[in-house]
Amino acid sequence: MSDLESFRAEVRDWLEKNCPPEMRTPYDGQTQSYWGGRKRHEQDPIARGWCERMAERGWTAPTWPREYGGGGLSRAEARVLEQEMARIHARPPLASIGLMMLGPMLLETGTEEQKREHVPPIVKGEIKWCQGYSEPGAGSDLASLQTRAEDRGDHFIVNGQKIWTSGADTADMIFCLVRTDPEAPKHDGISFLLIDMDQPGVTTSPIRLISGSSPFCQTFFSDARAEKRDLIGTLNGGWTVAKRLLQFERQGIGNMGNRNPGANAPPPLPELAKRYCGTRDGRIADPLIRDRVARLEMQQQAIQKTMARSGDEAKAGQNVSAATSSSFKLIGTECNQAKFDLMTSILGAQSLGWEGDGFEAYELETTRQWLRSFANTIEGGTSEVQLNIIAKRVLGLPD
Amino acid sequence: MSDLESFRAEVRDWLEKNCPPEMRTPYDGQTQSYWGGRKRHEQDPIARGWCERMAERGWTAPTWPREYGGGGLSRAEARVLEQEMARIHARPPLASIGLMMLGPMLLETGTEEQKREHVPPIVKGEIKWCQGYSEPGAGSDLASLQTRAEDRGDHFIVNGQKIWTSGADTADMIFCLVRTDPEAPKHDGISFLLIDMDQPGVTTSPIRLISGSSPFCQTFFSDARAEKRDLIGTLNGGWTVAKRLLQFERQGIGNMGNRNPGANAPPPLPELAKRYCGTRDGRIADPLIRDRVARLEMQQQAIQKTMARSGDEAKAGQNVSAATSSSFKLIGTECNQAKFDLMTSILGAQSLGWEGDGFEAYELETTRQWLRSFANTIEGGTSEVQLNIIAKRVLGLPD
Amino acid sequence: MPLVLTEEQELLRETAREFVAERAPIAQLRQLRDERDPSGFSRELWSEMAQLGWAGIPFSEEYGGADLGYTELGIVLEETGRTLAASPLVSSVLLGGSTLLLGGNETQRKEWLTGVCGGETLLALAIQEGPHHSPWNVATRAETDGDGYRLNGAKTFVVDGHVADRLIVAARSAGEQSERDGLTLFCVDASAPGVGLARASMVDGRNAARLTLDGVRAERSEVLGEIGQGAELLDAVLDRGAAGLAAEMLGSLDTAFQKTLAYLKQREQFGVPIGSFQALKHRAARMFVQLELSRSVVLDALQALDGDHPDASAKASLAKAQLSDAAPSIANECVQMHGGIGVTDEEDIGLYLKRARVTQFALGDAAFHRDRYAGMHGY
Amino acid sequence: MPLVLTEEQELLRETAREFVAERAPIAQLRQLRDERDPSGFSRELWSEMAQLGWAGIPFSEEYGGADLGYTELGIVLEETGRTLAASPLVSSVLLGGSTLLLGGNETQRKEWLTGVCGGETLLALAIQEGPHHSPWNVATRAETDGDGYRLNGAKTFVVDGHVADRLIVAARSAGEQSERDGLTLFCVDASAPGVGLARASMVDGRNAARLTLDGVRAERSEVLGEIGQGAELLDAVLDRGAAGLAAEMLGSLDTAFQKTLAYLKQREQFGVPIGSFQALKHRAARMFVQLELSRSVVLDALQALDGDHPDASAKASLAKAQLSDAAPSIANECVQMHGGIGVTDEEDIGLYLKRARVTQFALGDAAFHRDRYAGMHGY
Repeated sequence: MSDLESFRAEVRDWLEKNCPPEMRTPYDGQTQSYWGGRKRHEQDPIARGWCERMAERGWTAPTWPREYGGGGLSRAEARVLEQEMARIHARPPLASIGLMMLGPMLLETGTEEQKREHVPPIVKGEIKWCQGYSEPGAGSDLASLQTRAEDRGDHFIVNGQKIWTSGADTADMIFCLVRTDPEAPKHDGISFLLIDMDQPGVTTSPIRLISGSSPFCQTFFSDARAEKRDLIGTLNGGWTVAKRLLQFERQGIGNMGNRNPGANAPPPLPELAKRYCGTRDGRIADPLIRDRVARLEMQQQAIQKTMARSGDEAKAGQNVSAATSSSFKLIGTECNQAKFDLMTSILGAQSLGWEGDGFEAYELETTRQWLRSFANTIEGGTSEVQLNIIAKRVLGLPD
Repeated sequence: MSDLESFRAEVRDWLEKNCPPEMRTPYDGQTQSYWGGRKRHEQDPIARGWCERMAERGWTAPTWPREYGGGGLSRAEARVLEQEMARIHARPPLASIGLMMLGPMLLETGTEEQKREHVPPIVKGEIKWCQGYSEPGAGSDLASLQTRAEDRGDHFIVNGQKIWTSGADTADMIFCLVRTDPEAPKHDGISFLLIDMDQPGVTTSPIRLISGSSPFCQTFFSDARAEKRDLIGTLNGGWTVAKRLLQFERQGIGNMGNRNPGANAPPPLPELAKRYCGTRDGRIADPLIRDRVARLEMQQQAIQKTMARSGDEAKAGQNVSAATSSSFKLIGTECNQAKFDLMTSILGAQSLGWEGDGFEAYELETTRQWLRSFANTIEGGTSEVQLNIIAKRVLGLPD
Repeated sequence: MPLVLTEEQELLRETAREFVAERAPIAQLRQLRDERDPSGFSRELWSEMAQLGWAGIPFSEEYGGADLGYTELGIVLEETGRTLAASPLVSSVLLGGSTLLLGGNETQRKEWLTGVCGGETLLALAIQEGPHHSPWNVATRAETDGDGYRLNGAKTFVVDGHVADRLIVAARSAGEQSERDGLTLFCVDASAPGVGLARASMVDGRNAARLTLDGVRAERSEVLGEIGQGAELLDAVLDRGAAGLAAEMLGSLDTAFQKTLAYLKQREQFGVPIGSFQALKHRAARMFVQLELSRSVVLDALQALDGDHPDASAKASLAKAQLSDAAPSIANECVQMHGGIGVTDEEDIGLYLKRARVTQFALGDAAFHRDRYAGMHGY
Repeated sequence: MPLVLTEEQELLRETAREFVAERAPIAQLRQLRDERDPSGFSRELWSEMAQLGWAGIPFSEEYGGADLGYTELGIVLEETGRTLAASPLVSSVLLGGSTLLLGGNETQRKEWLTGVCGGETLLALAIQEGPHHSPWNVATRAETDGDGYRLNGAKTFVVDGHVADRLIVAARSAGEQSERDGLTLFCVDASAPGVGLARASMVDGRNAARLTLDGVRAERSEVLGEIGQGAELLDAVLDRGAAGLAAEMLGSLDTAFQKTLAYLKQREQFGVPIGSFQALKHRAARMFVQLELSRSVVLDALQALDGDHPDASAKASLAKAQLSDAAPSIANECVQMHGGIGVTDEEDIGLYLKRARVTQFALGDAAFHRDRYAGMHGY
């Protein structure tokens, strides 16, 4: 038995013993995730227990170094873990912006102290992070941000306002772009700061979306305090850090279409089309819908294969363009919108409900998700920004 | 009997007597038109005769004033003439850039002498005109043109090069944009000149298109002479004249999809689709093709109705935006391309032939027209230029 | 018929635009939605509209109507579309009233159309049974019962059915489920025994009901038009519905576009208005052209209906197909161009997106109307 | 199987790219076309390609092949696609050779495949009868005649049929015109009595023939695969054809895009390169993304064929559908972005447009392959 095979046997055995049956059921990726944080005790104790057990082995962050709490697994081993979890439909133990964005960035560019302080709580799910980038006046033109941090020796005093701070109302800490040199050219006066949200100078207010949900907040800083040791990268060098982190974010959003289907998930597209448009000779009866379904399924495949190829190229040591994440963000979110557009065409009048009897839970949920998908082509850099990036960085087209 | 009805009877009678049977057959609008000019005696004598008889009555330009050779008809009368000609499938007696573009412009802005000199020969088909606007370095940025005209007292000496001069190799005269003040800002140093092509300083060379045809030429001026009396508008005021004339041109190109079908014309789209894709219950058997056919037919209707509405608004004295011709040029040429795209999808392998047996004449012709349609979204101002114009003039979006 | 409005029509448009802006701004829809208003529209507003004569526009003066045409009704619908004004104008007048106009006998018109014109009687059209508009696909059965009928079946997407006084129900008195022949239309009392109505809140803040018919008794006098010939009547009603709804959509989409245009000029990024970016300009110009085409086909369809043009049905389908295609493409673009603010509930543009989606599917989507158009043209 | 090329494959790509650039630049196609070359390709070039081993890439060494895979053949096709190099690589190797590989018995392979690998024997696939690719739609009949067959019928769009030594003909030995069952493939001598071949010049400068079969005698030894089971064989051949042709299309479209990108950077209007206009930038970026997706699905399909992956057929259809959609959209954009010069015969971009159109339809357009894909996935 190879090392990998014995590892697989070990993983399978461990999961069998440690993954509670409740954590092997379908769930809604958006609202039912376990997100940890200081308020984690208020959450589902079974989900908390599952996360804690996984975190003990570092398997919430399988490939991160052991010294910072990670699993220290090789890529091959991590893939085995993934496969074994998928085999028993185990839910991810922890959904976290820290895991997805901040952690990888800290591991790349944080100081030894910063890594020791901040990475292990991310792995354990003890601290829930949120992101403070955009401001009401600074959307696509992110670098025009106005939130200011004044140097007070061992700390900064922060004043200003952030928008689209995802989950800020339940977060413990926020990583922020702040202006530390108002005189410098706009990209050169920005720093990257970690700020504790558990202080009177930080308040949040949720933003209601067209889908009815409120995943985002506005966050206000009024003489809030941030420690000097929580400056990531150099003073006024925050823009470089920010761009790197945006790449992690784009991948996350581009992937949204592939999220774990929740309990309210509709059946797969071809099934859905058969159910709502009827069948003829075992096929979707409406040939126009059938063509659109095939088109969408094929596009999803093409995107997946392109992500796989990009990963394989990286492994093979080939140059992967920095704009690759822009391509995936662009096409992934547009494909996701197209999917919901098609789903509503299939569901017809059943996709038009907001509440009330006579709608299946997944019908109502599809309508909400359709509306939610409009934010995907805006958040994390609009599609227009991604197109600009591709045109400039990959195609070398002039300004 | 109303005046209009007695006019109709008179027209019908006259056409019956004067329109030769050969001029009542289908023809190919592009190659079989009668275009007149000094070389008109080389052309089909029957077509020439038909043109001459119509020109005698001024009916080659039905609504133009009688004093310049026109028919002097009211709009209502002109429509009756049109209807009666359509009734017997009479070919247009004269295809001419002079009729379509230069004449209307001269009637609007020419001096009395210019009108008397140039308009009647246009009506009679005695002079064939071509257009000298674009240059190799000045396409969308037309105003950057470099062809220079130097003032020599009673005449100009012209040097430079024009491209996309349609039919220049058989034209007698060319109307040109030339630079008369190289020091002025680019729009302010341009004049509009009429130049006789029958002089050694003017030479032409045809341009072969991807469709295989050569409707355009390059035209070279080497110390060519133009008379001072042939300056239209003011010296250095040519840009205003040019813009007005471009509007007439755009309408012409946008309309290309509605051209008189030639002898090699394919059957209408629905018929074509039935023939090549089969029928089921009397319908086009391929539901995807059927949907595309309906989509296209409906779009053509929508465009026609919009042109009609625009005309009706003008008649009703409402403001018609100067950018209206841009909208029609844009959508008309794109719809035309979409039509050929669909036709080739319907014809399948039969649309892939260039020459040889085994292809119907209309199949080969469709392929050529498909290729020709690519020029439509470029000539007379690219689609991009039209979009710029709409954004600026209609929508008022900032530069 | 020139494709321009007459002076009287222009005047009607002005009046309607002013009334709607003042009395039914978009804030009203938002309030109705947030308060979960039981009617889903303002009863007060509706009676004001009726007083203006809007509820009787295409109906004869003898029933209290204005004796105008569908062109005029379309003008008003276009204007109510601008602020997404919620009212029973589509359900009760455009659809219900038209059915009485085209299919009702003298007695029926007197009895019910008069109430419609006055705004007191509300009608709702109950035809759809599956998730998609498919008028002949009717399983609801009408069985003879003495000198009347018994109706059994279920209907979905009955717009404003929860407040209707009378329901116009398509039922099958003969034939198989998807046959054109054998349909009969009934105008039944919404409070009759056996009628079940469950309100469903729609994504656009409006309401539609699910209807169950459990042995509902319908008298012979409640049959509209000929027995078994309901399809012809329905066809004519749906032509008017499609063209009128297309007019409403035109007003909504045009307004969404104008709002977006204003935002493009006002919102600055990178130190300039975002409307100066060429990629957005070109996309805006394409929306403009789509709206110009839309305006033409809507007016053409309405005029054709008023003039009994032989192609009126095809023109109605053309109008609805054009607008059903334009609806998602324009509404989606408008949201995207608004950026982050566009996906918040606070910004109105999202309300246009939602209404666009509902109207896109109501009375047949673009594919349905292209199929119908192709069929009418023999291919 | 990682979606990257191995070192050997990278090397093959380099060699192919250099060879094609030097020996088969696009000027060659132009010359062949303008001189109305009787073969439609350079015989000399073809023998050089054969010497490089390209004519035998996926075939076993015992027939003189290179014993590589379809991934390698695809790599070469992508490179020949870059300059639109005309050669019998698709007709004789990808389609004809694959039929022998998959359906031929030992004797047949020895006899004919050896010639294919050496470049001496040219094959052409004669399956299509109507204007559209529809493999089971075969009216050509094979009637038994003693111990052999007589073929009667007609074929169209037989690419390179005018120069083929042997024609692989799909004929119906049983069944009705569009049935899958009952097809048989024959490898008949192009000079056999009753074979009529009429050359047709295509829009892309290549050639296809119309074939008439007038009582053509085919021996039992000329049957490829099982009698009446030709559809299975054809399916496998067409998978390879679709994936290989998609690879060629990828090379052509990528090159057309690169040329356009260069033009956007070089052509100035309004005092700046036109590539600085945002509307063009965004459209160029979208083309880039389409090409990235195309590259992935082509490689995935070729690898799947080499690995006998159970989804290989679906992947081949995915690749062809993706490229058949990309072909017109990218080629049209490239012409438009070239402006006036783009529609002149002098500029090469028009040649890419024309080739794109032919390959878009050859072996099934996007709608055909979506239909096939959906069918394979049970919907």
